[in-house]
Amino acid sequence: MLTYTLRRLAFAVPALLAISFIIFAILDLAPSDPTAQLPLTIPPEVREKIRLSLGLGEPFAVRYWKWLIQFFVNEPLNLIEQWTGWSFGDGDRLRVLSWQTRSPVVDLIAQRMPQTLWVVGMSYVLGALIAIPIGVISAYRQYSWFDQFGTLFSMVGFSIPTFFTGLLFIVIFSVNLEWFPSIYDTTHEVTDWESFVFQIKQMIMPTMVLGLYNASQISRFMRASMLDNLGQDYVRTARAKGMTEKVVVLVHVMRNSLIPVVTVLALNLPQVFGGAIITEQIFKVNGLGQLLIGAIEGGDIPTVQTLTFIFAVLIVLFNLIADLLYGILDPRIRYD
Amino acid sequence: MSDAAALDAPRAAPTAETLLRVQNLSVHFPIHKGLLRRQVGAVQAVDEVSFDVLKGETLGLVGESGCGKSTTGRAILRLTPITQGRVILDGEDITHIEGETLRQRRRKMQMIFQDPQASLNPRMNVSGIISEPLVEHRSLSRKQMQERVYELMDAVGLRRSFANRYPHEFSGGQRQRIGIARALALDPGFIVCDEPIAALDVSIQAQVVNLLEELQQRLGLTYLFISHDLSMVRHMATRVAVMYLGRMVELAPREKLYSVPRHPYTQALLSAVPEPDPRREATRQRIILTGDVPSPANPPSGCRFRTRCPHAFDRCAVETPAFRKLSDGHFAACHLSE
Amino acid sequence: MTDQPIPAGGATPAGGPALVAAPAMPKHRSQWSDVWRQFASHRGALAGMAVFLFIILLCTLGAFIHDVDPQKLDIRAKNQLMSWEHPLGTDNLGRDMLAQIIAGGQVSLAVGVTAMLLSLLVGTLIGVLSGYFRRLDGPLMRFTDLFLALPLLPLLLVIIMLFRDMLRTAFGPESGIFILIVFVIGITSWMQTARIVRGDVLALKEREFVLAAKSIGTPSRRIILRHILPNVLSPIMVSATLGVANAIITESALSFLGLGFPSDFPTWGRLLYDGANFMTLTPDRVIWPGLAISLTVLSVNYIGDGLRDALDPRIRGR
Amino acid sequence: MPLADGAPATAQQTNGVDDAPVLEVEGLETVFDTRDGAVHAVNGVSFHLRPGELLGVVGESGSGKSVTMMSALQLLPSPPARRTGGMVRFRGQDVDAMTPKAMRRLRGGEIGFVFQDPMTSLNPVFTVGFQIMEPLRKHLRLSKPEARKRAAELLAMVGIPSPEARLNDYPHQFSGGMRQRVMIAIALACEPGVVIADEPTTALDVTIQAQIIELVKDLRQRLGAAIVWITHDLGVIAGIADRVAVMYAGRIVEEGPVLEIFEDPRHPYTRALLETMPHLEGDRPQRLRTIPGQPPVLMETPVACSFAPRCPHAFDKCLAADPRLEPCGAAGHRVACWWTPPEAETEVPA
Amino acid sequence: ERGADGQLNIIYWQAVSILNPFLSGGTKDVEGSSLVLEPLARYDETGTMVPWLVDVIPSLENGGVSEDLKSITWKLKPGIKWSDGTDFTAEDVAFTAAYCMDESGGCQQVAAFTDVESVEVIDPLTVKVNFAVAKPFPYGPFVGAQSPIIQKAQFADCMGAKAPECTDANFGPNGTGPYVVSEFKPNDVVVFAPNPHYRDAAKPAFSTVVFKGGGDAAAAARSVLETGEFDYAWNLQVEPEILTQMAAAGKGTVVSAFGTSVERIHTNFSNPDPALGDARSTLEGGKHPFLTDPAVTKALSLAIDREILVEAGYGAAGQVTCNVLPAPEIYNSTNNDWCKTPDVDEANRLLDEAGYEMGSDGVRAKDGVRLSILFQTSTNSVRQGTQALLKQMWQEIGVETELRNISASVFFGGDPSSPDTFQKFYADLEMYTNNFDGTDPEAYMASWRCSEIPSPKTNWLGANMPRFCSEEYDALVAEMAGTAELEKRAELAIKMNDMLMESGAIIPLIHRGGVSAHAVTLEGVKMNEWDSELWNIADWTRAE
Ligand SMILES: Nc1ncnc2c1ncn2[C@@H]1O[C@H](COP(=O)(O)OP(=O)(O)OP(=O)(O)O)[C@@H](O)[C@H]1O
Ligand SMILES: Nc1ncnc2c1ncn2[C@@H]1O[C@H](COP(=O)(O)OP(=O)(O)OP(=O)(O)O)[C@@H](O)[C@H]1O
Ligand SMILES: [Mg+2]
Ligand SMILES: [Mg+2]
Ligand code: NI
Repeated sequence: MLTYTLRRLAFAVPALLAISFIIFAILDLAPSDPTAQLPLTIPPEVREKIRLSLGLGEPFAVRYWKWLIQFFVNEPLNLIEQWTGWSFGDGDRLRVLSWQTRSPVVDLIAQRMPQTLWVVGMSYVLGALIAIPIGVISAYRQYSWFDQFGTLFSMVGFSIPTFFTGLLFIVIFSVNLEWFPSIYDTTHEVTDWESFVFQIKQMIMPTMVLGLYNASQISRFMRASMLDNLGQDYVRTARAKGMTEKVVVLVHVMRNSLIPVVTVLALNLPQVFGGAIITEQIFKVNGLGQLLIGAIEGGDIPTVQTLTFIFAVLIVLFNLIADLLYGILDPRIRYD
Repeated sequence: MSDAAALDAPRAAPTAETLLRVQNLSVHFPIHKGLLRRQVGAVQAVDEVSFDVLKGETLGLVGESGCGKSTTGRAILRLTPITQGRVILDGEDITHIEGETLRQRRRKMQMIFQDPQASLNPRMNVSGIISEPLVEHRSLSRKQMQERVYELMDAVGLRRSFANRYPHEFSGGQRQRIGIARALALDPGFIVCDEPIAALDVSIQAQVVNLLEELQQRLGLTYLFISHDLSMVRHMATRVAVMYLGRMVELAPREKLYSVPRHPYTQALLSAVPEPDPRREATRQRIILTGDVPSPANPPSGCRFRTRCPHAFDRCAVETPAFRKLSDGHFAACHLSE
Repeated sequence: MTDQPIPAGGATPAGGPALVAAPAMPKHRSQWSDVWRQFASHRGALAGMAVFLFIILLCTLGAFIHDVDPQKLDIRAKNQLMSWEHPLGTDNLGRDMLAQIIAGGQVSLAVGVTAMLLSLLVGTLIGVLSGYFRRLDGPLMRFTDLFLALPLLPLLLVIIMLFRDMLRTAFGPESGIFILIVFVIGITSWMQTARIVRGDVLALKEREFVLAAKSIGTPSRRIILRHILPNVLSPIMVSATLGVANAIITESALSFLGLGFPSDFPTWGRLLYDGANFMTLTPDRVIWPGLAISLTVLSVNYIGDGLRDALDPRIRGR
Repeated sequence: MPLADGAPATAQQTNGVDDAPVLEVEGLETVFDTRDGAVHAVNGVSFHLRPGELLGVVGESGSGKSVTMMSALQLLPSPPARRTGGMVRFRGQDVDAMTPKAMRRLRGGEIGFVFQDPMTSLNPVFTVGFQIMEPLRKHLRLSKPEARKRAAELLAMVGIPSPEARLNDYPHQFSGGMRQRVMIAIALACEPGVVIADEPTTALDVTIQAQIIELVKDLRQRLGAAIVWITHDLGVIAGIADRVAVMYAGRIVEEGPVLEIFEDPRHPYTRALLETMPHLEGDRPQRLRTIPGQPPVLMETPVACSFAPRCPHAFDKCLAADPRLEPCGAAGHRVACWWTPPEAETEVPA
Repeated sequence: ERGADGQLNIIYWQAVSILNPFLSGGTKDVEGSSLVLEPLARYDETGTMVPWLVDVIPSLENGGVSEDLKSITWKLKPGIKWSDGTDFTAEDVAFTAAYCMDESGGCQQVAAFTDVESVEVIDPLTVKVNFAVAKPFPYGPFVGAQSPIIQKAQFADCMGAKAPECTDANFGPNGTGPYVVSEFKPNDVVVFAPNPHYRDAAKPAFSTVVFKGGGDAAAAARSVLETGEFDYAWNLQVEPEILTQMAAAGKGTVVSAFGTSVERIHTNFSNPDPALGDARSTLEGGKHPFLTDPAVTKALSLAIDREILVEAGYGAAGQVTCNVLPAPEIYNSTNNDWCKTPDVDEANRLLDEAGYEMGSDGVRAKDGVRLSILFQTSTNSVRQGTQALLKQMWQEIGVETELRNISASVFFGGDPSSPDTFQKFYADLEMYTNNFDGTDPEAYMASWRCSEIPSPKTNWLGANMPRFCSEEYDALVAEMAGTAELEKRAELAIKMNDMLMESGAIIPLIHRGGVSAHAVTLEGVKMNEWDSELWNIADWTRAE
């Protein structure tokens, strides 16, 4: 297991370097321009100056090298300094700066993290919480009305674009019923019961929209996995031992069925960090997804590069975690 | 039975001519481990196995699951890479031939597989399956091809009208017949039968075995008959070879092997086979081996059987017993039988 | 009592020992008719098929029956609800919604099908090669992993920005963006297919019929074509249906992000997005495209479900 | 209910009070609903099992051996399986009338199961210890340490070395033979009166099979459980069974003490089975005897003898009416056939 | 009373990225910072300049502007304090100029400081701006929301290349305005609190201002007009019928104001034929095959029913215009009003006369040159609607149109490597809106000089998209630069405007105003297109 992990990690490093290069190169080729958003009244000479002040004058290799240093050396050092209070050198390191805000990209990301995790993460958890029981019951009672309904539900959930459900929710619940706010308040802090209720209220709609979408996918998966396992011989053994149906299904079958589901959940987790661009846009959650799309639109290349690369790191990391989870959950898998 | 006359005909007696010679054949599957995926060892699936197969005979190959029977068979047919040793078919060394030469040689040697379900492509119909070798090796017209397929179907006792059916529409025995017809398509002289009856019911087994015997007589085939059913091997084979953990432990003409087994493993194996005779069973003294078969990736030193051998002594651990001739045609690899 | 043989055993074919077909052996049917039978017994799949066919008919023949130019503006007849003249109402520039949905459907379905074909082609090719040839397995799977690790959305956006013009000049504004979107969806969605196919090929490779083909001397190329490909057909078919659904949804999301087709080139996603703000004013504008997308995806998904069952020999059984 | 009036198994052999059967099955019928129609897998099977007895059940694949046993204990998933008739009694108690709770106590507690495939019958993600302790804790209400101790004893009993340590291992860390021993340990955990072993050695090598058979013989002497041993290998049966039931196409065609069955088989099918097998010793026939044809597809309840199409002795009656299991020959020997072997013609059914 | 009216919620669907307007030219950023930073003088809702941090506006009459038009002297209002309590002095004003004029700082408002030679501090309350040339309109620096004053003490270490690194200052500048930043999440939300040192003790009325960003215009409108979650929403470029419908909920009011923005079509006088390669859309590539013919452009203009365009896409936010310079009022020409009444027949007649004959496919052609037009604009639903309408209107006169839209960031991005920028103009027509800051059109009208034509030589920089080139026009521009008198300046501007219209270089469509919405309970909003919309936020109050 240990050497397996090490091997995977050893592969991850060159892979990530390759990815970072691809990302940097592709984005560098992109015809987006940091001064594009400026009003037309700003004369071209000024634009040119602005571009130069953003470091766009240097050759590609130099910029890539600088970015690598900034990302792999300076930012981690800063993080360590922040966490531990130690200091390395003069602390005056060049950081990856966003063109739009002229502030360190990493800080922006840190700022966006909470709402993304709250809303998107919650919806993920919610999706799993809804989906797993549905999947279990659907499989256990295959072809029952519950199963048929569950299938329909998950397929409908999958086939309606979130931008449509999101808007529908707003029209129904914000405009007509006035139950929930249509705009997410990112400055809101939970201090007491009332503010907690507000937080829940403002999270309900985005979480539901995303959660339903996630649930529809996970429940299909769970059902298939349960069905696979319900037909296994060991289920018969468990019944023959006189175990109650509850134990048979929830202990014996569940435990086995969850193995692939959990790994898939882990594999898809980076999507949580990637943010649900569309949902965030609709409810103004302004998480990482919105940061990314804003940066793309605004031609803020350092932000796009950094964010994209962080996603890549997360994907690679969670791939590894999923593999390890598989090994941990399933004693048959021994990687060595 | 309509062909009772055929039954009375004498069995094709093996001539002394050697059709296949296997010399020191080893097949090792490398095991890779660690950070750099270095090879740290090998599954010694087949190790230093030598034997001859005479023209027209049936050589039975028996042994427990995982002892390397199939691997031996596949290595002979060049279906798995050979680590060491030589395979000589019809006087030609086929150990290292490649490409088109190998493809041509394949016409001489064919295989019948254990699982009649798995060995037929479920998406091809019977005539497609049987004609595949013809398509690959003969340039026949559509009509000739059809004719040949019908001939083969007749030979194995399949109705011609089945030609357009798919494998899943047949019973196990019929499927095995399709497999046999495919193996016969190119008129091979030599057929490796890899447990052709293991997956079949008793009542069907007999049909297939009879068919194989009859074809052998009619076409003068030579079989390497792999099985773990000692009773069936006794019925089929002219000579029998016993393998244990990748090594050959005993090889003898049928009668000798069953009446005077010399290797302790052969003895244990024979005594473990249950006989459908309650009276004999009640009085039979079994040799019960203890423990499990060790892993071929990490076989015991010296004699591989020593960990389970009731007669093992010190020498067994240090010295590998040679596979030596004990009497005419009887070989064994055991220190006790020196 | 007499030892009287009865003829029930049936005739013995000449030249071989007796082997009798079981009397209940089903009449010969081809494998596909078997698949169809199984498929037809899946009610959802059948309904899905019917709906999907209906949608396809609507989008192809519909244009002849309702031959209104989807781009015709009639500002005096804007924002209308359902009427005889405009069965599904009009948009805020007075374009006929039915005509737009028909035209949009052609594009959306074409995008869905071609993108799916592309991703299947790539996925199957890579899956088969890496599953069958041990030496290619490592590199190809690393390649697939790399693709899986690339955050696709931003790159996708960048690709669209980068190549839009090249293709536009080469193929014209509409086919250009069509090719681009199909390509983008295709190359970002083949990885799952590749993995599934590879897994199946790995398992198939160990099946004895492949060994049998090898022992016959069939070269790898033909083993793949004759024995491997037909047997990975079922996961491929299932991927295909999911692929169509996925491509239609992705196209609509691209439209939402403003990266889809130009606005005078309607697709369902585009129509839905453009109509979203009119949800309360002219609900027709969101209901119909929304319904079209959902029904298509739903029906295709059900077809996939049915196919999965029908192609699974374990279920199809005897 | 074709066999409702068949001679009740209990009416036979009254050797004493102790011999009251622990398990009685009467006229059991089970149907599978498939897309192609109903498969009549079990058609009126009756048998009984006395304490301490080993009943061998033989028959070819698909003859309904497993389904009979599982259906009797309601272990078949429903749908597709459906019981359409019959009665099952355990120690005189109607099993079908039991509450789910009593049913669970019966399974595992009083009837142990050993299944054919030791590779898949154990749950791969739980330790062997957990799986042995489960019935102990549930049925015997043992505390965790007690259950553990007992589990180790059980493992030791079935001959697994260093049982304490191996309790923490997972099934995949055991070899096939050891897994089968674990299955036996689980079946015996609560010291059941009846053990049903469904082809427990089919997946194993002969040398390992011999080990298991010896183990079972030994355990039987020590624990005195009654055993139903399902197999298709007549050889295995010959060595261990007291009585043998031969099944064909969902019914028992012949039943009797083991010596009777092997030495005086009455049913043509039993005879054919015995003749098709090659032997390790004795004569080697030129050709093996075959049974032509194939087992029937069980799509409808048979009205005639199911074996008739393959039977060399079949005559008109065989096609017209379905023979019932009738006593014949020695005590306890019953056969379902209209044909009487020539040498037995003089014997009068008891 | 200060802070008595609770919370004010403002939504700008484009979120604020930075609160230092010198580092971002984005309107959202300028407006966001205008709650904190103030200029010396600004424009009110009528476009009139009003003194803000001074008592009077310097002029020739009051002697604030020197006779040679080369300097202007501002006298600061005494007693003004920064939000940190320190005094606001002339040093700050001079520093602001130095900050923005630093070459390496990338100041985005440097245009306001064009021709500024030096800024002298005369005394703590007097500052003098010296220009290198005579400036008839010297109100560029320190006037309007784009040119506010930042505090020297806070930004002293942030000069030049270090400017982007002063994140704290850029995110929370000290100001003299009514509010101070209390929390800032870039591209998301700014929270403001009242400035404790604001000069008017009774203002501002709100204790908190939440300035939220993100989403789209329709959602912003909805949040004010329908759900009432927000009090003020900016720049509601939404289809007019939707706005009307939302406003019907009664929770808010839609307000609009007109500045100098005109949605116009630029005609490409050069040849955009791809076959020309590098010479494409340049003067070297030659004239456009038919657009240089005023008959064609006039016909195109006549065929347009501008009322329909207003109705379909702009509603309250648009008025028909026939000038590229429609405001302020004194600059507005009336010579082109023929375009206000569409006349398809007349247009057809003009084309017939010019020799363009109707082909069998419904497209006119002359000498094999078909009137087939590639018409590009930036991606935006209103523009696409307008494009589609225009396509149809031009079809009536036998002109074939291919529509094309390009993502705004690319279109306006100015990337010399992209073929899709509005400067490269690889199309026949292009449509977008432009305007000028403040009220003086001099620089704006100078855009159409010959020297402003973008070309590969100038790296495609330049504002003269139509490639219009006329010596006469250039002379008029030069003349205006030397004229200080307002009426005379107006006359010149109108002349230039008319020249552009007659040549057909520009087809003006709509005079666009800003549209915003505010809650009915919000009082004091004076919608202003000449300055920040939030210019008088200090006076905003909540109605009972
Ligand atoms: N491709 C392979 N890679 C690694 N090990 C292999 C491979 N093929 C076979 N082996 C190993 O080689 C040994 C011999 O296998 P083989 O299939 O020849 O046994 P066998 O005698 O045919 O057994 P069975 O009776 O079960 O068919 C086994 O331990 C098996 O696990
Ligand atoms: N789930 C099922 N659906 C339909 N038919 C079934 C099902 N399970 C069993 N059967 C049928 O029931 C009959 C009896 O099966 P059973 O498993 O009892 O046979 P068996 O005697 O145990 O055979 P084996 O020796 O192969 O274990 C067979 O014809 C089989 O096809
Ligand atoms: Mg084998
Ligand atoms: Mg069974
Ligand atoms: Ni009979």
